[in-house]
Amino acid sequence: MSYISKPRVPYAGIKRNKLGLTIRDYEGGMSTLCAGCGHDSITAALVQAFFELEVAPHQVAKLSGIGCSSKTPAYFLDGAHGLNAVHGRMPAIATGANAANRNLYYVGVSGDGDSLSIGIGQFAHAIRRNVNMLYIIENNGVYGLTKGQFSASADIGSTAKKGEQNQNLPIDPVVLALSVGATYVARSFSGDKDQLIPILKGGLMHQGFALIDVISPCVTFNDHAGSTKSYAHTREHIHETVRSDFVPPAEAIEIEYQKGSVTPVRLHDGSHILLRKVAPEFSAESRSETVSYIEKHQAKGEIVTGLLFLDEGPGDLHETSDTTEQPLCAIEYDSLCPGESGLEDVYRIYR
Amino acid sequence: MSYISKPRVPYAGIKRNKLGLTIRDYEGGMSTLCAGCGHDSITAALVQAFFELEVAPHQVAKLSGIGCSSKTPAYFLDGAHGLNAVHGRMPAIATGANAANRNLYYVGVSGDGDSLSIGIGQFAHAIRRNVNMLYIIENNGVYGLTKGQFSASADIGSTAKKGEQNQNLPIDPVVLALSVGATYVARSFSGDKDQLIPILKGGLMHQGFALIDVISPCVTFNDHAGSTKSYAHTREHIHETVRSDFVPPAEAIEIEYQKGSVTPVRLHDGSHILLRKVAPEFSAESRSETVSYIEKHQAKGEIVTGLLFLDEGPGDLHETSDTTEQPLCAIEYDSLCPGESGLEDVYRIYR
Amino acid sequence: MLKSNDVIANDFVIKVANVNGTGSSSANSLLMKSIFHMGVPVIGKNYFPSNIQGLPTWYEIRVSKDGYVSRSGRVDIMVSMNAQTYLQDRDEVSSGGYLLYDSSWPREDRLARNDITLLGVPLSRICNEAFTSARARILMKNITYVGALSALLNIDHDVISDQLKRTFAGKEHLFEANMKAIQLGHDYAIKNFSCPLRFRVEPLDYTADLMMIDGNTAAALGCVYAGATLGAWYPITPSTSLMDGFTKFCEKFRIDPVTGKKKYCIIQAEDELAAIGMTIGAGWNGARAFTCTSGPGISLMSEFLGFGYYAEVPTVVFDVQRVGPSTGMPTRTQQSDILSCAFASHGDTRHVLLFPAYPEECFYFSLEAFDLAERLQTPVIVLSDLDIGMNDWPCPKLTWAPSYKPDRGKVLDEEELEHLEDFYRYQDTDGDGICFRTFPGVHPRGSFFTRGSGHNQYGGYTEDPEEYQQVLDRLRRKWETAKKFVPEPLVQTQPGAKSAIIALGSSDGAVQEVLEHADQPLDYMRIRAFPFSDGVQEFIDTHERIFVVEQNRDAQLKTLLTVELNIDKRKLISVLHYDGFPIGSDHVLAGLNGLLKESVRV
Amino acid sequence: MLKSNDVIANDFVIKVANVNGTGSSSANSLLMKSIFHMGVPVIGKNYFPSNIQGLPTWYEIRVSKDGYVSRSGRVDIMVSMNAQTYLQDRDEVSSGGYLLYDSSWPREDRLARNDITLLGVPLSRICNEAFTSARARILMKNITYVGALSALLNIDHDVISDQLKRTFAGKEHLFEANMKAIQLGHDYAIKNFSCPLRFRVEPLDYTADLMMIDGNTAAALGCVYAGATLGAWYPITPSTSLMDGFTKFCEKFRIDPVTGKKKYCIIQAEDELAAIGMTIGAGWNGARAFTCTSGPGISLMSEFLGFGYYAEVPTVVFDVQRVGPSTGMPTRTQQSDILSCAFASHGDTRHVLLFPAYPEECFYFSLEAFDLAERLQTPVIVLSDLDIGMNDWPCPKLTWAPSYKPDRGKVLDEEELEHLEDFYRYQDTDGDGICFRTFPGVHPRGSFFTRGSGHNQYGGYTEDPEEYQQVLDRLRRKWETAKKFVPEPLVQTQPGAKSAIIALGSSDGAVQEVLEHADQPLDYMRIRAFPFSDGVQEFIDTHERIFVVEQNRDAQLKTLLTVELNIDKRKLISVLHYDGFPIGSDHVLAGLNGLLKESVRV
Ligand SMILES: Cc1ncc(C[n+]2csc(CCOP(=O)(O)OP(=O)(O)O)c2C)c(N)n1
Ligand SMILES: Cc1ncc(C[n+]2csc(CCOP(=O)(O)OP(=O)(O)O)c2C)c(N)n1
Ligand code: SF4
Ligand code: SF4
Ligand SMILES: [Mg+2]
Ligand SMILES: [Mg+2]
Repeated sequence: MSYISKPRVPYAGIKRNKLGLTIRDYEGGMSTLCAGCGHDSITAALVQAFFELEVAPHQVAKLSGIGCSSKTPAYFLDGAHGLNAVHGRMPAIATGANAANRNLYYVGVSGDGDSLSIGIGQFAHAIRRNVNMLYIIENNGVYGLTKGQFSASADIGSTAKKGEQNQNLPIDPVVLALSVGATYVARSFSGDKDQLIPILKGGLMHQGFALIDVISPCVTFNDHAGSTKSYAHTREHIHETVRSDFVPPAEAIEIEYQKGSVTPVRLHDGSHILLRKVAPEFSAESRSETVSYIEKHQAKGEIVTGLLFLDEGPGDLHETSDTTEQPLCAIEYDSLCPGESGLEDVYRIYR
Repeated sequence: MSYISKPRVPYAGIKRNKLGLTIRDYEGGMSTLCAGCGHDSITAALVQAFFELEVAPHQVAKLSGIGCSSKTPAYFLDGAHGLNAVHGRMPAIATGANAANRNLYYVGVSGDGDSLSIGIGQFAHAIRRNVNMLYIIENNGVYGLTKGQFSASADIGSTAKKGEQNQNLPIDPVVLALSVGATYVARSFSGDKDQLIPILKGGLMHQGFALIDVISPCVTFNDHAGSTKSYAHTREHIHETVRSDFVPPAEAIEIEYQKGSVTPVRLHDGSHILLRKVAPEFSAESRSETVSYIEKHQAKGEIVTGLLFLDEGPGDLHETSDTTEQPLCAIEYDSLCPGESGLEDVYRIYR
Repeated sequence: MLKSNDVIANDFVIKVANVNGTGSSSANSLLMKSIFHMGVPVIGKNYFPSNIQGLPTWYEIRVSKDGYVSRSGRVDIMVSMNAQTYLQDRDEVSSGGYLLYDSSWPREDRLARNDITLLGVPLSRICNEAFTSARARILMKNITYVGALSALLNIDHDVISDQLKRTFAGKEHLFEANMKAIQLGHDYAIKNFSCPLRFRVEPLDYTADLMMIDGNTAAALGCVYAGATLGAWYPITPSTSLMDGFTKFCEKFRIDPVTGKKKYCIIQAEDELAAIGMTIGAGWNGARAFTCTSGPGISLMSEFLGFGYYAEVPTVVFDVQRVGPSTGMPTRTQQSDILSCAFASHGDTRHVLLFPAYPEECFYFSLEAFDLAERLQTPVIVLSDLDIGMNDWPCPKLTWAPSYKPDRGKVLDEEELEHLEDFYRYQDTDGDGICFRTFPGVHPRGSFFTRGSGHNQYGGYTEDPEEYQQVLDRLRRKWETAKKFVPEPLVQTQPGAKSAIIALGSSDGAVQEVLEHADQPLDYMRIRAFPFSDGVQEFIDTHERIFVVEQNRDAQLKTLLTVELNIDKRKLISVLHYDGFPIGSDHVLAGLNGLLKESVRV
Repeated sequence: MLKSNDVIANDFVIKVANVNGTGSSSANSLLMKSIFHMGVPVIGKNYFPSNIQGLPTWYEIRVSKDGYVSRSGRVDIMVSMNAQTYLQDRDEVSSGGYLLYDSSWPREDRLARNDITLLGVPLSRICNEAFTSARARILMKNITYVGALSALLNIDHDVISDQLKRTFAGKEHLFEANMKAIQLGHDYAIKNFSCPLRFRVEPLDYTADLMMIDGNTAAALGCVYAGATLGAWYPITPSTSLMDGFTKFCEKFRIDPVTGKKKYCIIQAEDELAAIGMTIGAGWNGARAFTCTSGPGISLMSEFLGFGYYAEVPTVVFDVQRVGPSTGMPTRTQQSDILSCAFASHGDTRHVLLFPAYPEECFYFSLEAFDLAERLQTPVIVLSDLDIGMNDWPCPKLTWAPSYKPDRGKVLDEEELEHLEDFYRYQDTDGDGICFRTFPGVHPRGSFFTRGSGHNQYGGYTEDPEEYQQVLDRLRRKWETAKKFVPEPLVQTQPGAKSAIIALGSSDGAVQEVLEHADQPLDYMRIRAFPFSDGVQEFIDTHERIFVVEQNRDAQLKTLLTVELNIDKRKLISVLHYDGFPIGSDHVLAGLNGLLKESVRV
């Protein structure tokens, strides 16, 4: 469980960053996720990103909702404060926390269920306020922790999911985010460290809300008919009362490919997804341009990845609220309290 | 109040529709909204639309949330069942009601606060399910009933609202709806009967979710600095404790203009909005095309009106759920209950 | 009944019936304030509709040299400006009273009643002759009836003009127009009626050092003085004016003189779930944060309230109660959220509640709420209501102890963490059930994980039965500790009293008046917080019969007393009022005399 | 303590400790089902983590010829398959018991305890030799320990193979593989231990006409039989399997034979607020609809629950309780939502609750819930819990009265409306507090407006105090009526009993066992609904001391009894259990003997 953290014995000569910290100092508790879960790969990428950014762990606030994905803040940056909110409500926590202390780094980890169903309202409005944070959706198209119901997001990699569930056009967090004013919008794949780490770092540095939709396969509930590792298949091999009680041993998926190119990725269920990495020269002039770019490739069955939209223009929550440079939580009481004279003024007004 | 309904004395020779009903039969209780409120104009358009469609009032279910706009279902179709839900939760009521009885017409009336803030999640997901209903947002850019706070929607007609409030990119219900899969998307202006009535009728006939964003000025809380009728102005003319206690006498705004043309509309606060009516030949191939069309004209300060996107393809809630033609609420019990033999089967399975 | 010729000075009720949206409230508060500035205690209660324009609205001014603040059940002078409600307004006038109406059009016939006196003033005609713009004609009608009343009630002309001067400082033309309307009304009354009436105002000096303020404004001021820096909310009547007040005071007191930047942040959230999420996030991060709402908001906040309780994050919620259930009557008052607030959220969850009774207490309880929330590391809900929150009450000048420092509770700072062996968030080191907490960013050793799921005293995730129960039992211990910290009940005694009254919040005013007129000696305890401090049990034990006065249908205060204390509920008799108007002293008296059916409620 | 050589037939506890995600539950239920099919009463309880793979999970099988269904506090045979929990599992074995472990690697040293017997079976080695695929090796280890136990406990070989035949009907190869594993385990045990152990199974015929079913499945079946056509929900443990069950049964029973279309609709909502909104919308429109959830969902539904109460729209909510507060322990059991459900939502709101105690009652109470909801025109909440809902209980064959017709309550149909003078939605024509309603689309005269804001008996919007209060008082009258309709409590008496036990829901099993072993005669009343029918007051009045047994920290049932009834709470003594595991008979006994600190809770 998350409080069993691993021994921290840095071997001699292990790489240290400016702060004199090793990568181990950015790790967290032992993951309790399924072997091969995409979420763990994202956790690893976050560890690497923070290490490379040379951020002091205790200067970071880790926030999440509820779900397998939302468990992950316990698995990185043990030295940071963490908060597991209630399901779908992390954006509000992040907004309030950020309002109180503008000096910390905020990283929110959520899932497609957490952000696109119960949490879609808070998600949209946190974007609209341009809260300065890195917001990761670990997108697996299912509700992992509650055992595999479909989520509102794209059925990642599903070739066989042409059933009922798919007749509702899925909600693409990237398109949704663009429609409500997101200022940093990216998509990547859990197994693509080369692409993911820079995007994470960019998001942490962005002065505003940075949404990163990370396709993160669920090894356990990728339940597609015809899939050799589907749990329908598993079920017929074991006693019928076992609903997904058996999790086949699996390995995390890792990939590498070039900007501008397209690569097929084989998921645990044997199905494939096509990932297209935006060309280096790609830069969307407008939100609608990005949307049509995504639409165009979607038509070809390709999921576009990379940094898809960036607008450093709009100010973040603090700029629009015109708050002091000094974090609100750090202002000493005496300069907050109007004291006796204040009550004199009040008396005069309401007399 | 809504239950004081007007006398129904049709003068001799008043026009009757196929059902032998006069327009009076489509009216409702006396409006308690402010004189000149745009919402009342929309109510009138709805009355006309239903009369012309020759729908029997009791075949309609009128649903709404909470707000001035949400009060209006009490002001039309007295002969229809109505339901005022809690704030922002009408879409769920509509979804359940529609699931229970697919044979009625459903008209939901909401406000920009009701649908884009507290209700944005239900709004998005009702669209995604393509619930067969007419969904009207009476969009005034403010919370009318709670006295004029800004809403998340565009600050309609505000030239002077370049203050803080506006630095958050406003949420455009049309763009949002497109991003989550709406199949009938239109925008109009409360005072433009010629455009509004056909759009309402089209929405009622559409087999799925029809969103109509109707710009509907709030005569009372159009609070713009520099505006001659703003309440800031009003306030300085009366005793300071009066927060918006005084509502200046006002007239509803009416306009007429041609398809493809642009017309400026003067709002109660003296400010203007530019409305562009989509050209007759306009038909968006794709969602993103519509979005860029809107974006393009927005850049010129124009608000595009008309039927902006239509896709009759996707099935509605019942098609995707594959339910019986017969409304669920009308299926007789005997054909729902598996009876004794059913329990025999169950016993065999769980023995 | 009063003989119709006794002079009654400084003890009567004026009620004005208007149409909302016609600008009357400015005139009505001018009337109220003028009497107040003659040194005579007043209170004004506004009964307005959940609507913006065109529906009936009333303003009731109680002039009471004894300083009573509740409704009395009487209406001595009715100003009837709303045709929709003429008859109902006429019927409400107490026998021997007066009815002033706009006689521009004849309607004696409709308004006549043989035991009251009609006072017709052609307000519309007067204003149409005297003013030109449509707006002025509508607005000045209101000022004109104030003028007429000034003559009828003997209100000091100079005081009125002082009031108007203040209001329209720098707007000479508006001052003139208003004074003109006053004069016209005044002169018409002098000419046509024998002024003053037997109900009249005579100068006193009872209002020195008092101000007239509403509870929401006072509570907002308390938030400023408590050092709150984040207000997150979603608009809802009748709590909106609390955040409006906070905004106003922050703009006045919280702008950095050097940079011009704001030392506060106010966020209009997308809904109540988000609003309390924001205040919890801020509280977790070390800032004092609050939200204000009303019943429906409490229902929506209940999941997060449970999180705050279990994860032990301080936050402050103001519930300005209105009439339930559901949307209910948004512009009417009730005390019916007591139970839902006490037990908000599923599981074994319970919350600390404060019950202010009037604006002054709203101010001080705001401070108390933040201190308790941080000391107890839990959400604290302040239950005010529409009557306290939105009406103007006489309030003693607020005083400030410069020595006051916020009680942040058990927080480890950088220094302490530096020297600490190791830190465990949920370890109860001294048995009071309260543990030390730390803020993010302060010190590497302070880091811990906050969660609403099962956790052990080390802050680790757990599903272990003992570890889980250990934390839950400690929370219960903390609840016991809370009893020592919350504001004590206030007790008033009368010699030889065997029976007593228990009440809370805005029911206090009516009880205070009754205590002096009941036909038996009565002790009185006003509950000011939940959980109940030990004094409450004691008080109940030492009385034979206890009337529990509250403004809800289901005897919610009595319910909490019964549940939490070791008492025999059978000696508690309910006096309930829940029609949406503030409870009046007449109603409480009826309750004491067993004239109310609700009192049978078990 | 037992002498170590007594034979103990059909009365012992087996507990299997596994790692979740390793496919053990199939093996465990095979074991349980096999004993069951030998005619010996069993119950299996699954203690699993809120996690998908790699954390500890336990399965406890109580073999009880007396048919006891609660935990006993004993573990006679522990099967220890999880290295993470070896020591804790070993320590849990009752003195004189056995511990079976995988001896593929030597670990006697770690597991040794002088008062228990170790049974080492080299499960991994056996399976690695016998099977090739990685999956098979993992899965078959579980089947192999079942094989070993079959020898050790004397479980009928044919029964096991029948079970496997059933499971793998048409999958010969899988059947073979499983039988092979059974055989391997069996033979190893025979060869290495003296089988059977003194704990053993001997054939009986006590399980004829019983089935093994979980409460969620039974409740879902009840929804089908009640004629529910809409299920709207948001996934949450432990309620998810209820909607899964409904789906399964609907696919079986509700497909139109002709068109192949569905005579039902299941909507996975975006959250709980939407889920209940949908069921209320459907109920308003004349369909029977329900949602299922757990604690957090109840908190989120509370605003709509208040709407349903005040607007009087029937709907059914299943709250399969888990451990709170907040997210708590999602895979553990508790009865701690009683208060939050009873008073869910702000204002004077209260809800009808049903408390099933086992799967059979879940089925019948589903029907009851829909009938009550429509008869009373209000939301009805069925409070089940994880223990009832997700564990396999012995359950008598369900019987059906073909005469059953749903009670739709007071609904006016087209015919009646046609002949009606005029229809007013909220008029109480016969004094029972229940009014007639109509469905949209039926008849023009039936139209009315449903709202959560103030309304009068005509269904009109109102802010008038009398009109408002008239409706609110009628709702209270309806509450009184409800007491006559809800299921009566069940009472069991013992000669000469002066003391008694009151319990509800899944606490029943432990109480039943205790009644037969307590050192004093005890009467027993099981509460089955809120509000309480008159019998409850009577029962309490006629006993001196009453132990209230419930699974929460704050004595929530006792709280409701104290609040609602005219009783002296001082004779109610709490026996509380809330660590997340189901309450055991040993705990109740301790409570009766005053050995629990919680009992002091007022
Ligand atoms: C209010 C509430 N409703 C439902 C749940 C149950 N629940 C826990 S996680 C989850 C969905 C998680 O899906 P996602 O966010 O995609 O995370 P994943 O497990 O797929 O990573 C749900 C429905 C809950 N914890 N709280
Ligand atoms: C849960 C809840 N929160 C807040 C409110 C208060 N409230 C009533 S209407 C409204 C906003 C209405 O704005 P909009 O939907 O734009 O309608 P409009 O009045 O502008 O037509 C609010 C916040 C409420 N009724 N319920
Ligand atoms: S269930 Fe899926 S999402 Fe959850 S931990 Fe396992 S693989 Fe990851
Ligand atoms: S306040 Fe605005 S929205 Fe509300 S009724 Fe008046 S004009 Fe219309
Ligand atoms: Mg997911
Ligand atoms: Mg609006």
